[in-house]
Amino acid sequence: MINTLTITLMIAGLFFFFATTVGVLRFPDFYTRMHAAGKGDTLSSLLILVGLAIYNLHHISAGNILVTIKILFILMFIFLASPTATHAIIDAGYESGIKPWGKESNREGQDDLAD
Amino acid sequence: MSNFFIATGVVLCLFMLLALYRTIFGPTIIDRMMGANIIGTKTTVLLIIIGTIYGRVDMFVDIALAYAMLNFIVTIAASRYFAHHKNIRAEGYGVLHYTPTKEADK
Amino acid sequence: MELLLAKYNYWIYAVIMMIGLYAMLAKNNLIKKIIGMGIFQTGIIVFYVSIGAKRGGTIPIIEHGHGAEVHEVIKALDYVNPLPHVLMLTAIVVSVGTLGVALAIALRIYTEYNTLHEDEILEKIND
Amino acid sequence: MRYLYTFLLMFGFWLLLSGKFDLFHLTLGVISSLLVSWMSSDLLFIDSSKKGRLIEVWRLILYIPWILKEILLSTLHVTWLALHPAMKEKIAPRIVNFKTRLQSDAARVTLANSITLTPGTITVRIEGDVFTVHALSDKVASGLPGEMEERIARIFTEERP
Amino acid sequence: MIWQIDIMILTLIVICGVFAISVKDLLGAAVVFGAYSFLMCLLWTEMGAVDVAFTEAAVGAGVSTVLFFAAVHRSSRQVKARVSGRLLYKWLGLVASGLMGGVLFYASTDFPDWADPASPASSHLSPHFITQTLTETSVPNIVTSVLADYRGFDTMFETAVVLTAGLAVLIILRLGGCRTAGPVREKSAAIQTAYKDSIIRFVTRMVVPFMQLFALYVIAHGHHSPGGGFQGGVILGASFILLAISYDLKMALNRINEKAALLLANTGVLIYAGIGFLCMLLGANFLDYSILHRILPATDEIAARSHAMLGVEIGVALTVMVIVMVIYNNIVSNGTYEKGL
Repeated sequence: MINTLTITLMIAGLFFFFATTVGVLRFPDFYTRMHAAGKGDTLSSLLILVGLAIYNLHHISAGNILVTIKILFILMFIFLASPTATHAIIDAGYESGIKPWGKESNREGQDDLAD
Repeated sequence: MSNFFIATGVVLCLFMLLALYRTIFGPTIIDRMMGANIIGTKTTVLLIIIGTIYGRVDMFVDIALAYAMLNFIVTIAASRYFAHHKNIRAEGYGVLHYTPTKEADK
Repeated sequence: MELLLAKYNYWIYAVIMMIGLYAMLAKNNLIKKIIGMGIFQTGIIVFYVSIGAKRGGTIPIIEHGHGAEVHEVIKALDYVNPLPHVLMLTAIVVSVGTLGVALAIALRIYTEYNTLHEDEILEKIND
Repeated sequence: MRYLYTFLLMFGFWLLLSGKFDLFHLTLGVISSLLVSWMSSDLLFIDSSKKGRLIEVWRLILYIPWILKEILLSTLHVTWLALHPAMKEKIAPRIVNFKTRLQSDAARVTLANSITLTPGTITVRIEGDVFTVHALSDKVASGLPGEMEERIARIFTEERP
Repeated sequence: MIWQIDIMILTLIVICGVFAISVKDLLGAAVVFGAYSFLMCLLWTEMGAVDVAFTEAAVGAGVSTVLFFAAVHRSSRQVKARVSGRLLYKWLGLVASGLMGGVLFYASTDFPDWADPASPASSHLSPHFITQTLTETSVPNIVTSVLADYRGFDTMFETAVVLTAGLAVLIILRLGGCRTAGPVREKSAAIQTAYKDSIIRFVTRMVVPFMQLFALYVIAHGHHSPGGGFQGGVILGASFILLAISYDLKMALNRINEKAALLLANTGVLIYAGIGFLCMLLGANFLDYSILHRILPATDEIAARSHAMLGVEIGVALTVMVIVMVIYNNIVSNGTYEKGL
């Protein structure tokens, strides 16, 4: 029972990680890529870590419950830090004056940034 | 069950390889930072998975927590760099190029 | 496959050290040289930690072990070798010290010569 | 007063982390919590006068399930976009500005992080009262700030203007 | 050891290493080097070296990347494309690294197989440490007991090396005239609300106390779980660095100014050496902690060793914390303490 739940959660997490990575590779500019990176990562970490936390409750004891709480604490930290990091990076990009990619605007100023 | 965790770990490593493409080939420095950030999140998860494979997660959660904290610091530091330089291109010496004062040399 | 498994770590540490040495010798930029130094250091650490690995060994923290009342027999084969870990742990912390000193020297050179490139620095010294 | 609050919070956190309840480790915990509350109690609680913080925290916990649901929707949306073959036709990225009525820092940060976590929107910056948000498509851009601001205003008991 | 993950990560590491030195943008190179450190941390965990992984997570992934950013911030970011006169160096580098690599590859045929339990390194000294640590010191974490007790002499001088590195950074950056404006004594840098980037500052304020408590926990529980003085010290220092990054340098300096910092660093080494000399005073060898049961209340010889190790770790943590801060503060402001990242 616990094993099935863990496997389901982790496979779902892996799927979202996959989508994140594909999104990061495919989206046209870094604003949109950040949408993929910021969101998929948070949810898939959540799924995988919750799966592991549940698996950890296989043998219920005081120590294991504490470890589960610690894993949940890591999750909380990720939920606080990950949007902030996303915001910080995208603010840096906005600060440097790069226009977001759009349908009407042509893509000048994007390609010549390669170093 | 252990085999499943190992398979998960290997798959996560493959995803890292894809994210590494962004880290290495950019095109902008922001993309690199994003790639590094993704690798960092995956590492946090992978640390706990390795702990589960060893069967001693209680020893690995501390590392993952420290890891998440320091990953955050790195991202903030990088973004502050741009708050000062306002330039994501590598050419030129940056806008706020630091010039040494004459009295500093004496 | 067996050969690959048995020697892969040693090959990779050699490759990492080659990368580091090449960067330290051939790169023009001082910060690149410092990155090469960091890579060289990690190559050595890979070697040491690989030596400490043990098939079937768990992490070097004794399970259920608190207080002297634990009388179960501890077998050395059950735990990986802790000695390389100790040596490398201090080495990593010292490496942040050396990194700091190296970056400080690079900054000092930058204040003096206004460049981080070796050829320009050499030119300015010879002038 | 804020020293006491910080100390209690830190000691609770220590108990969670430590998991060893013998006298020796508890003493170490008390010493560490005292040290931290001496070093940085001015960081956690700036306005120590404010009442009702516990209620805010409780309502914030009640807010979590809703935001989790939103995150799930958001990720499904972005996943669908990322895997769509004609992705570039589907997205219409744009930058949206809107004014907020939230006053306190905590409320604003909660709003900003919630926006970042939900469908197709990322908070770029806060300047004065104005949020700058990058939105992935027109659909999500039109719905800002919407229900989320309502909920957060309720958590932090901010009156309507 | 988990060989599947081992092979994957080693391959990733080589890719990362090659590109870290070939990216034509110093900031980008620093970011790639940061990713390289992330992978290293995974490699250590996978081989069971949890303490090394912890140190790498704190030092490699966190502090050294920030140091690179600081240095690039103070100097320039550009890498010159190609210089004609450097061809000689290129060939020299290729030949030298090729030679070294050839020798190392040749030597690798003589090494025992990876993860062989009967390899010479694992069969002489370490079985004693593994089997005796509980009965002799009552410390379950073997790495801590070897670090602070069996090889305590070594660790003391490592700490001294770290202190020396911090002082060297001070001397190098201040060389040739005093460019400091003296210790900063402004009270204006108290925390205010309503800054421009209030999100980062708010989150920083929430995170830093927990980070500091976590660091103290790591120091105190180094006996039972991975961690100890080095790791905890680095995380403590990193928490002050986070303050200095998201507010400004003066804010961090108001909390611990330079004079207090250096005093603390020296105190750290003194605590370590002092415990050693205390053992000598009581008639035992230098750093032979078991004699301390005479002055510590309610301890026998074994518990005395365990408690003395904690004292030693605290000394190490003080030094490392301060030195990490001093190195960051000086590099980011080029020795002037004026304006940070």
